[in-house]
Amino acid sequence: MALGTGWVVDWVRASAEVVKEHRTELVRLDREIGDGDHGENLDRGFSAVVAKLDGIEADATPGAVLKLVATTLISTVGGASGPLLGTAYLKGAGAAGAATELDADALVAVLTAARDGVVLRGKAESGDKTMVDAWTPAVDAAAAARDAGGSEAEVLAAAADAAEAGAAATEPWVARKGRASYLGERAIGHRDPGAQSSSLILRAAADTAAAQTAAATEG
Amino acid sequence: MALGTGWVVDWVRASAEVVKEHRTELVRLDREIGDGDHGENLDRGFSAVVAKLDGIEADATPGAVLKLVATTLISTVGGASGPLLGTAYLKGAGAAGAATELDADALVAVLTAARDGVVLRGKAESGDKTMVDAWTPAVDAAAAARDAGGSEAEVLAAAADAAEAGAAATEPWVARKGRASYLGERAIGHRDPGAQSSSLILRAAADTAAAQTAAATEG
Amino acid sequence: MKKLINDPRAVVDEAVAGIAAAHKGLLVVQTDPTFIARADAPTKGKVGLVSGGGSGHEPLHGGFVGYGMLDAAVPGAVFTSPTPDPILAATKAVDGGAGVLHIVKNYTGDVLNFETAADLASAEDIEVRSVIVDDDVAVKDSLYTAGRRGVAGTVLVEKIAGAAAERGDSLDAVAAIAEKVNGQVRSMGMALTAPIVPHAGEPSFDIAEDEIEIGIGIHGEPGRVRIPLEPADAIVDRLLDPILEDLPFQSGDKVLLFVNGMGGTPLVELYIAFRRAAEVLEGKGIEVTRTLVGNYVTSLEMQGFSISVLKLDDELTELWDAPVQTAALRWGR
Amino acid sequence: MKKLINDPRAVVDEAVAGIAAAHKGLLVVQTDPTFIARADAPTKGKVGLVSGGGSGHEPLHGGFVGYGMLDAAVPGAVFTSPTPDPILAATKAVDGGAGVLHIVKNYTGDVLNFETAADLASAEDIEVRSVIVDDDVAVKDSLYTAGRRGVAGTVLVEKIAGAAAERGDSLDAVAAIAEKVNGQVRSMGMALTAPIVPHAGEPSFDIAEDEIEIGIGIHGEPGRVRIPLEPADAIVDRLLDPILEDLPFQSGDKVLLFVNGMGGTPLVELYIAFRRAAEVLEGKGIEVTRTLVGNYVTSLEMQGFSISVLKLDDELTELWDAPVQTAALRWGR
Ligand SMILES: Nc1ncnc2c1ncn2[C@@H]1O[C@H](COP(=O)(O)OP(=O)(O)O)[C@@H](O)[C@H]1O
Ligand SMILES: Nc1ncnc2c1ncn2[C@@H]1O[C@H](COP(=O)(O)OP(=O)(O)O)[C@@H](O)[C@H]1O
Ligand SMILES: [Mg+2]
Ligand SMILES: [Mg+2]
Ligand SMILES: [Mg+2]
Ligand SMILES: [Mg+2]
Repeated sequence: MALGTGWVVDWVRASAEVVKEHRTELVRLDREIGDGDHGENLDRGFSAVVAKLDGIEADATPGAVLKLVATTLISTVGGASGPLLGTAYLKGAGAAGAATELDADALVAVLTAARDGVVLRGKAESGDKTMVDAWTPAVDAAAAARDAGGSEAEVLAAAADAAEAGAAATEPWVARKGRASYLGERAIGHRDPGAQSSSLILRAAADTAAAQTAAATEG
Repeated sequence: MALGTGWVVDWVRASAEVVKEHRTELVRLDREIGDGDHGENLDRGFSAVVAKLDGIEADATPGAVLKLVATTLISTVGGASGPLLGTAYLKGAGAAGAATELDADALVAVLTAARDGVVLRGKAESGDKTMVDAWTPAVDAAAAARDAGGSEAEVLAAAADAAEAGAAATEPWVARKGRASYLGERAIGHRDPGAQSSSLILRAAADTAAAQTAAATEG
Repeated sequence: MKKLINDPRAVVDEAVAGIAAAHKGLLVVQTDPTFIARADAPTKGKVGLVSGGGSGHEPLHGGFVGYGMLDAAVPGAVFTSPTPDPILAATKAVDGGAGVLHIVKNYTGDVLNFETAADLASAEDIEVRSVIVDDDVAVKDSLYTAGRRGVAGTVLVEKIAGAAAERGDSLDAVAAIAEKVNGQVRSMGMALTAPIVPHAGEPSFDIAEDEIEIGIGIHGEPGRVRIPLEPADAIVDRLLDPILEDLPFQSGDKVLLFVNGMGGTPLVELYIAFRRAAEVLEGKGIEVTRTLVGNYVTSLEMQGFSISVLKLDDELTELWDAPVQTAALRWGR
Repeated sequence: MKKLINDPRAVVDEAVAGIAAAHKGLLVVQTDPTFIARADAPTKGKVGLVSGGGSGHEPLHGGFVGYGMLDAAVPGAVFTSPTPDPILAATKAVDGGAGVLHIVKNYTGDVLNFETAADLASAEDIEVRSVIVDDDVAVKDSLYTAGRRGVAGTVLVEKIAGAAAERGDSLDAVAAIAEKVNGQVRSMGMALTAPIVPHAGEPSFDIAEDEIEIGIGIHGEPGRVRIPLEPADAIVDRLLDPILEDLPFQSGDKVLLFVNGMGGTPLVELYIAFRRAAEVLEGKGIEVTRTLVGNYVTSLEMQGFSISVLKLDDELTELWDAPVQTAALRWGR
């Protein structure tokens, strides 16, 4: 089932909730190899986004909502993750265009554009121990699921699973971008906070899509 | 047995030793109701005194040695205890005058002058929770022992016992002079560091006098 | 967590209000978005200088706003780069028609947010140049890092570029001076304790009573190595060696020696470190002709310090000596 | 104990050597006995100002030696009054023929040692006057205490008396100004943590993670009361109330508001406190016309702060504004 603006709004709300719930964990991860603000940064940003959701026009497209998320994150998060995640949503919004519904192809395009946006701004490569290490496996898995004929919910579930694995995979690595790169070998054994938060957000996407699909099937 | 310059020198060396030995205890007492430097202050001062003892002339009088102690303490201790104890030795030296030996009367005069010097400079009364609360009972006990016909060593032993009791008696009091007075009721339950150090110094006087007397009796 | 604060989330707003109340006449504080500007900004025809970054490094940057130094400072959340909006607003507020220089410490977040603000300002026809400060020799500038960090040397860049702007240099010339200072200053820091970020409520790293961190940044990031506690002189040597090797500094050089406290170190200890650093430089024939000692680029209540050495020439010396009138650095006026 | 030092016993000597190295041209340091004097001392015909006290309060007093403030500062051991010898030597060194004013914080040790030095100086035909600073309202001045302590207000006395001396006032006049400032300034402080005296190696008092000391001095003495940790605003109110009642300060008064850090408190927190204090004064109709915020009278690495309020009139304001050029306070030159 193609996903509309209702899903995007649900996803954003679920993202805000999951970020708030994991705020302390993200702060702790960032304390270990960064500066201890990642959970606080995203919580501040997503809380601001949620506060703006009520103002959304009834006929807003998914792209318009994603753009609102982008500009709000950019203007409230700060730090490295603000511009990076903000750009992800901004480029995702661009890929969504004026469509009122996002099918599996569109979702893959949105995720790919989002990932490309992060790479464009942050210049990180896979294996640098950044959020890219959640996004790139997610994009690849989403595309594979789509190619295999998966539903929208299945595409997002594949993305979430891969992002989760990608975030976990960062643990043994040395970092080559972001603050953790200052630590050299001392970053080994710690999960990248940005990869972790991206995986949480993508899991929220999959969960809300699954819930919508279930509701539609029942209804 | 009247006590000569040899005893004064022994006493001063023993004072330096006992102060060094109790440095940490005096610092701790002063941390509790003052600023934590009393042991360090006296250790610095008496170490300087000991360094000067070797330079003493062969025919120096007890008074001359006491004066050397006074000026050295004044110029090396600082804080409240430096001028106060320094004045004690200075006035004590004055009372000793040009005498080459100190008998029981002379010892009482020296102790009295010393105590009066502390009171003159510091304006503390008995019960104010200061070193005066060691000195005044010591002077009184020394005079009583002398009046009872006690020997020099007995006079000093009486002074030391009374100083010790006097220092212990300060524990339940509120302080009315020195830093401890800033604490109000919070000084209750703590012994005054200056009273304690004075009692240690007077004990050193008694012990060295006893040792000299014993040596003289044997010899 | 024991702090003199009301609410961890209100720290920056309340501190900025305090800065405004304490330095009336020198500064004005704008809120929504928040930035600190010279009371007399913009200065017609003068290049505007804007810096900023996470809060918790005070007096950096707000304490350096004033005659002869910054025109505006943009404070982010504690240890978090500000977003583009207030940077843009500050840029617009201080543009006197001669363009605006952004002085940015080299952290991914700061660079990206200032970049966005600069793009937006250009779109509004304000000429913006950026200088990235990266003076920290603890971090290698390689493909394998986000590059050197900007640390205490930032103050020297801000002071000297500020003097150049004040004497009427063009935007290109002020940017060139700032680049020159950044090219000639090297820094390295250490920590005895970790700072506590208010919203985190716990020390940024755990460290034993007999350990120290060498090569730390100013955001509570752990350092490059952790070693047993050493005497001050040994620590100074450990920081100075890589600084001196890096430029490299040579016998005959004239330098500014800057010993910077991290916020929780008593001044008496900074002077002990300064003594040793001056002694070592002198021993190598490097002449200390200008000095700075104090808490200028801090990391909340962290105990520790950094050493910065800036190679001087006549021009930089003259600009350093030029009058400055800010909350935290003031002379000649 | 984690400190940036070499040897607990060498702290003062090494720090003083660092002060000398960092402020050449402004200061000279004499050793044996140790004191810090203006590079150009004595100033012929000018009243000399000498202050001093235990070390560990930096920048007090050495950081206030220079044009428009002190002529000499005499550092004792950490938290221990200096002995008479260096006070005498400093007094002789800065006597320009117009007499010397001793500015003494009211502690038994300081008073007695300065008293002895003054006696010795008089014996050498130097005219000496002494002013005892006792601005701390936490301690009642009664028969039952050693009297009020001298705390952060000392800086204000030194600055304003220094300006009076610089404009050529006589010894009596400078002493009168100093007395006047002392009579019109009231202070009170608090601590979140205790300092660690180097030779003691342990915190001066033990305090729990959720407790604070109210009414502390600057030597690590415990305060008058220990209470549970409170928000900054409540703490500020708790310090300000007794200050304002004491003089008393009244609606319509013009004042200098000074928020002083104890050494380990980040500036960001001092500004939060300043904000509240300014707000309260304003609410009472007391006008804050001059301000000072920073670590000026410290207690090693203690976290905490004090508030001082000085009632100003035109003369005091003018003297406060007069040029000063010291390591820690500088303007107008
Ligand atoms: N160059 C980069 N490219 C992609 N992601 C990055 C880059 N630099 C940092 N990140 C991500 O940002 C996260 C940190 O975000 P955050 O803590 O909010 O910002 P800051 O590092 O400024 O404190 C890191 O965990 C990492 O995933
Ligand atoms: N006015 C006074 N009269 C007598 N003794 C005093 C007076 N003030 C302080 N003392 C003594 O001095 C002791 C403290 O000495 P010390 O710690 O060396 O000096 P400071 O208080 O300057 O740190 C106190 O314990 C007390 O016995
Ligand atoms: Mg972070
Ligand atoms: Mg003491
Ligand atoms: Mg950050
Ligand atoms: Mg003392």
